[in-house]
Amino acid sequence: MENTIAQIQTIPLQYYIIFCSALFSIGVAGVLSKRNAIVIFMSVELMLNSANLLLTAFSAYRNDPAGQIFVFFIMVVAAAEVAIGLGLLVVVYRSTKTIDIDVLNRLKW
Amino acid sequence: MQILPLLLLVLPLIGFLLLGTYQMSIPKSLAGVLASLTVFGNLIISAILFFALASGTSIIKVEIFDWIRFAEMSIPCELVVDRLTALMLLIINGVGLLIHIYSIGYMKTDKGATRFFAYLNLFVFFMHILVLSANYLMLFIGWEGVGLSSYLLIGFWYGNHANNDAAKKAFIINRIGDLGLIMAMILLYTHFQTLNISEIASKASMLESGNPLVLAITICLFIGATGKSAQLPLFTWLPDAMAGPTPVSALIHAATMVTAGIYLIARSSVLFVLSPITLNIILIVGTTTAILAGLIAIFQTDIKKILAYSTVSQLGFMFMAVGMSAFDGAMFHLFTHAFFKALLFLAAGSVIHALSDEQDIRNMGGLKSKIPVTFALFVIGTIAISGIPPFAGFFSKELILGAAFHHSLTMGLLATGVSLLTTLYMFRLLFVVFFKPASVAVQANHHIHESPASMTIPMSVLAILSVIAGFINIPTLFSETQLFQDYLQPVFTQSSQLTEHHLLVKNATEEWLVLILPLVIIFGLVLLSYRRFVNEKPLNTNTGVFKIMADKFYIDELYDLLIVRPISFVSTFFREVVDQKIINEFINGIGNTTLVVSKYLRLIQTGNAGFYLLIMVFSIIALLFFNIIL
Amino acid sequence: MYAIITISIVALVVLLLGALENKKVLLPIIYMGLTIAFVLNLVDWGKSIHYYNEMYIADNFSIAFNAVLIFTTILVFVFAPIYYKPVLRPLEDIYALILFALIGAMSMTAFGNLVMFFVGIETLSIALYILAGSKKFDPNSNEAAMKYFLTGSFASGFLLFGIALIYGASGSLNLEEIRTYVISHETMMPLMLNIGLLLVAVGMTFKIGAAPFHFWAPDVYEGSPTLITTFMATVGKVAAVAAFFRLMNSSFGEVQGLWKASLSVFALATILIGNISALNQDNVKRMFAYSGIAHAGYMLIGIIAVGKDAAGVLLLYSLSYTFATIIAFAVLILVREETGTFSISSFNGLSKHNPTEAFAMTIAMLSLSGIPPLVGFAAKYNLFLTAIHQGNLLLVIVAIIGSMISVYYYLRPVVAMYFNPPSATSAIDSSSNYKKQIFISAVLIIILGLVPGLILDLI
Amino acid sequence: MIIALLILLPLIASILLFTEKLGKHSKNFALAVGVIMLGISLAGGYAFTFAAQKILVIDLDLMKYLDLNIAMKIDALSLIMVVLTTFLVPIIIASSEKWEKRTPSFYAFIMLMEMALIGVFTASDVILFYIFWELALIPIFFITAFWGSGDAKKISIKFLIYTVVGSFAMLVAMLYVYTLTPDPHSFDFETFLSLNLPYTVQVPVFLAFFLAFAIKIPLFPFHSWQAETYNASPVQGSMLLAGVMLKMGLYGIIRFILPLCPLVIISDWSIIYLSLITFGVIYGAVIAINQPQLKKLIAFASLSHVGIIALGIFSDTAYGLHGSIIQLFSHGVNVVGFFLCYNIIKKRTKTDVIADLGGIASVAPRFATVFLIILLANISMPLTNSFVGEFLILLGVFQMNVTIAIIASLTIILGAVYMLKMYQQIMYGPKTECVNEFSDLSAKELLLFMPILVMIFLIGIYPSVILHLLDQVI
Repeated sequence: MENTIAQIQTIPLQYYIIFCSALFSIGVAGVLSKRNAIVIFMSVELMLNSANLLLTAFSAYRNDPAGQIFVFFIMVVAAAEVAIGLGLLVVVYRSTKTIDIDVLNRLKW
Repeated sequence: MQILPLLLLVLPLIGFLLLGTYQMSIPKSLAGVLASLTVFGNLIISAILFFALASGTSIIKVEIFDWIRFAEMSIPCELVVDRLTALMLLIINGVGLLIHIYSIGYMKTDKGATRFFAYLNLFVFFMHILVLSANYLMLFIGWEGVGLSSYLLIGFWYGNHANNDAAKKAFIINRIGDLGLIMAMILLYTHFQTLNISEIASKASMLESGNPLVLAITICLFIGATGKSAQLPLFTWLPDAMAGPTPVSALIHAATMVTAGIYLIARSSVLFVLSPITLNIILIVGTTTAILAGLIAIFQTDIKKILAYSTVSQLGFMFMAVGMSAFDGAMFHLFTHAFFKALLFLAAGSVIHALSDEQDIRNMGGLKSKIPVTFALFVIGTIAISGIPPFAGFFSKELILGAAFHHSLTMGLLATGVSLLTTLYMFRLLFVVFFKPASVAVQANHHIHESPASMTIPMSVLAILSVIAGFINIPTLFSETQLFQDYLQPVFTQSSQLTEHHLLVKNATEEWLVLILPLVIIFGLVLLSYRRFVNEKPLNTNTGVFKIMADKFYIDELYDLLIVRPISFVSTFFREVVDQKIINEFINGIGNTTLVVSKYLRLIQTGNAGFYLLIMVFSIIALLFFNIIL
Repeated sequence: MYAIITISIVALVVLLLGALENKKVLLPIIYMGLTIAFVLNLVDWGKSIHYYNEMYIADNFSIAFNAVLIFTTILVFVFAPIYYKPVLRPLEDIYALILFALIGAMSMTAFGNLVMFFVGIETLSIALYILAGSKKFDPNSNEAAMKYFLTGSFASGFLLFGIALIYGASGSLNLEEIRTYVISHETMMPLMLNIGLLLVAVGMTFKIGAAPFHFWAPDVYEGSPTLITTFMATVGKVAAVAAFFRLMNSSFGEVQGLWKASLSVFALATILIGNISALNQDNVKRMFAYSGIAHAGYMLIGIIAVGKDAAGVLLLYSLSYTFATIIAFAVLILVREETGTFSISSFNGLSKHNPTEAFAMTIAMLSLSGIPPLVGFAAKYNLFLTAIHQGNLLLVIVAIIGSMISVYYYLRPVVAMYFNPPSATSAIDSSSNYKKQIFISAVLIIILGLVPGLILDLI
Repeated sequence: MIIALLILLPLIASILLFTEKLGKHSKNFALAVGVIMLGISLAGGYAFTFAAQKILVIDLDLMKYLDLNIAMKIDALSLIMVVLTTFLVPIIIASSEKWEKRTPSFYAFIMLMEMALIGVFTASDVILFYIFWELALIPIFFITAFWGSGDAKKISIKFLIYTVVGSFAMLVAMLYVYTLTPDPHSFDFETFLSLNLPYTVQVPVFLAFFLAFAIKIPLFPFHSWQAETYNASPVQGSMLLAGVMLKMGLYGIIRFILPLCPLVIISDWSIIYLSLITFGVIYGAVIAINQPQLKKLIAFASLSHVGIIALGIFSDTAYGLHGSIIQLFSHGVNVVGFFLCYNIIKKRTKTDVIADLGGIASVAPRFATVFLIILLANISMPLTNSFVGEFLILLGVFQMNVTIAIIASLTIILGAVYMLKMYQQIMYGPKTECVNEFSDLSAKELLLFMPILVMIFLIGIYPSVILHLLDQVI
């Protein structure tokens, strides 16, 4: 364990932060650019995971397990979200026969 | 003695309340008697007061209660009787009583007689307040009150809108004058901290002559007086006011109310003598009014309107006197005028009565023999007003003419001219109505009859008064004592002390001239008009100067064009355009704008989830940008 | 803490009973369980107990808010049978989900650690995603759920990234420790913490439905089943506000400079957008959604004015908002039941046949628009006062302008009820049992309006 | 004690009436309560004049529970306003007829209104004042919207929003001033009024208060709700609005603007709002001249009259203030009398278009007399109540600004013009068709007019009734 942490710490923290931010931004860009609900879910997962990675990195740098414990919670939440999301998708698909989110505009104004 | 002034108010008030409240149940015959009784009571009281004052009592004061009192302001409800008041009381109640009695006959057939007498009593009540009050604010109560009674009486036959229009016009024009009086009171209070007339007089006499404050005050007072006493430019209501029953015209619009303006100025004589500019203005206004009204009178065809213009002219004459600081002259003419003008009106009323409400003199003529008593009385009135000795008008006019010649030759000639105009229109009236061959209408009318005794007796009394009233003030030329002037002398002591050259030291020649010159011309004019008017030929009023005069110098039309129409237009404009279109639309516009904004704002909510996400990201970027970068 | 445990057990029992097709006992058990939870919640009053390494803090603030949340949930359940009258199955899933959502909400008010914070939010949100779509065959419901889910999880991503950054900067997820760190670095705040804080604020702004992250709210409120909308608009919003306040108050209260300006702008925008958009809505349900947005704006003012005073004010405001909203939605449910539409005209002439409902609705509307002497006024008044004390005059002026605008749309149903002639279908079964509940809520609004001090000084 | 009664009695009565259990007796019940209220307020007046003043103060510090200080006090000004309210409310109630719908609630709203009005006039805590101020809106809104005619719904909403805009501005100002009170902050009148605000602060405070009051009174150009609302409202609503409610605004000016913003009032800028008000005075009078509808005519006449009162208050002289307070009372009495006349005409002829009426005097002389007296009181005839007030106001205004006094006093003429024009058209001339059936006042109706007439002459002849009271405070 000590070893792993030491190994992680050989890469400067900034790199992690920048990497995670990039990952997060890719996720955001994905959400914005795609109209396919599944791809959007995947992008959101990417955002969550970038946060996970960031938490882990901080946790490792500070020798504080709290961050990593949090990550477990987040993974549970993310799993639940995906489950719900896919379930909703199925329901929506059943009524609209498409998974394009632009079709969803019955409710407006 | 203290209770008497109060009684003066209470009696007519009771009369009014009784008659007014039980309008329906009091029989008409009783109403007249009741009303006359109250005035009779007042006459007795007035006489007592008059002689009490003559025999030494200087002034009677009654404070009834605190009317307005707070902080340092104190305006009590207070009555005061001095000689001026006593004189006015006599005129009001004397002429008033006669006219009340006359009205019993005149209004016998009218359904609303009870109401009529109630209003008359109301008028008497307010007139008493006017002359009895010790301060201007109380005076104003009477001032407005007589205006109100006048309004009610002019519009007495309210079924006809012409009468109502006349009443309304009278009230509104009077209000313009009232505004002047209010302004005067405000100025007075602001500078003297009191509205008590005698206190103001004594405080004002400390001021120097020509003080701009006094100028402003007197101008405002004079505006008030022009409204009530029908002077230029506010005289147009008086001829129209003839729409009321004739006794009203006699009492209110000839003998009493319209002279309130003179009374007001006489009361405030101290202020006026301190302001020579105002006196000159009064002089100019009085002269112009007298001449203008006299000219108009010549060409009128309505018997009452002629008398009305005559009244305006005579009032102008009195104002001329005032303008020359001859307050006693003005008061004396007011006094005599009350008798003969009331007589003339009543006689005219008798004529109208005889002809079943015919007022157009072109439809008269030849009445000399048909209603001889009325004719005789009318002649007396005409002679009196024309200033032919030894009738009353001669003495009072002489006093004013004397003052005028003393003032300047121009004024003297102008005053004489006014006096001559009187002769001209009065004799024209007399000749056309009584001497001219009977018109078709008169010939066809078989109901022409002399008026009942209840009408002729009061007229006769007035006629007697018109004959003899002048003798109480015989010109200095013939007598050492002038009863009238001496009686009023204490009232005007203060003001005469302030004018350097008031007491007229006349030389005999001048006075003879003033006496004789007009008389000669008068007789000439009488002859002239006899030749001119007894004949069939009516006046040619279709062209030239005559037409302008016959059309009353277009003053009514001018007012209509300059004031009435613009205000009416502005009223509609304000209502329809400014209020509805501009203000209301603007206010509604604020509300509607919000609604419109809302209408478009909700369109942002496109319903597209992708769009929502985009906005979120943009907002976050903006947020970070403003917080971190800036 | 024991309240949460009780509710969890009740939820599980409900699920179980539902599986056994035992319909009749479900609601009684829920009522009982919630009542017990309500009492248990109050047991810790005044003690300020920290549970599980300060994960859960039962202080007066959280207890008071949790009491509001539980009570509101009870009210929601009271109206559940009317709403679900035509449904024959036991509905255990929906009931259980509401209870789970409540658990999430309660954790949000009482968190002592960002982990608990996040977990609470997600518990609430995920339950709500499902609930929003619980009318499976209604395309509106589907769409609402989908939109809610998409935007909600997206916002959660930002929230989480923000938490991560805060953790990175301060080295802790514990509120107290973060606070210590923040205070000691007040002059030299690391950029990371600043960005993290803003991202968390964005996430929370989204959750309370304030501009510019409010777009989901009208659509989701409109599309969701009305009972769920009621729950969302009350419990969901109040919990988010409480959590937001708690986070700002306990960790970042001393560094207002970092976030106050941004949140002020958000609050201004929210109040104006919410109120103005509500003006032109004919759909009452959607109108209430915008009204909810506007109220989120007002509550943001309370959050901006952190401090002990603000907590009490916020509690009062939440109470006033919750009660009035519940009444409004309850009446809406009844009306919709009869007329089949949410249009404002469906309220026409309600006062004729259902004076009690009309009266309650009027009280609710007047309270929401802040007219004295109702609690809505007391709440707004104290809120503005607190804000003014802190020098936010501009904010208060805009808020007051917003209130002025709101009078207009809040009065529309009132006018319809009292002054419009009833339409043919608008008579409601006046034997409805819910008159009393609605009436009691209305009376509560009045009473609370008379004694707001009782609430204000609680915490 | 007296204040508590004055507040609680109408409240209880209103709740009782709202239950609609009283049925037919609602009117009599409301009337009885109204009369009792009048008795109580007169007792208050007696106590104020002759006894210890302690009973006229309530000071319940309920800060702890209500977050509010129930502080109420009756001083001379309050007393006058309270007496006016309690004097008019029974008349208003008595003048009403049975409605087609919800009669008991109508009276309940009137009672509620009475309570709110008394609350406004007696509150001595700023927030309490504000609460009552707003509370007074609700009943009048319902009265107008529910029992009104024509476009009542829309108009009452406009009215409501309009006035609410103003009062919110006032609320802001109140909160703002509150923050300026010395620590610990307080909403007490005394604290508020003893503040010596700097000029720069007084200006915005003035503007906010002025907006609120100007809308309520209403002063030009914030009057556009007035004529519409009067017109749409049932006549009792109009009476409440014109008789008492608009006095709230004037009362507010005396209570708040004068002591809080003295520097603004004496500043050179005051000419701006003074000119606006003065213009409004003339504007209202001029519009009234050609106004075809009687009720709107009353509205515009009222606009003109209250403008004068406002000028008197702003003149900041003892005369102006005293005069204004007399006028506050008189105008309430007169305008209600006017509306009573309107009510009679409207009830019998079913129209209020002036041109359709005519010749009523010939069939109803008693009514003609009563109407004339009320009309004369409205144009401030001497010996009627408004003369003294108007004279004092003009005196005060004159000492402040001569030009404004002269322009404002033109209403004396214009008032006569529009009133007489209207009166002539309605009462005189030949009878029109709709007047044929016109019956004169019944004894009962005459009785209704009696208190108004008595008040007109009482104040006119003996204004010291009010002036003496005021002398003790101002």
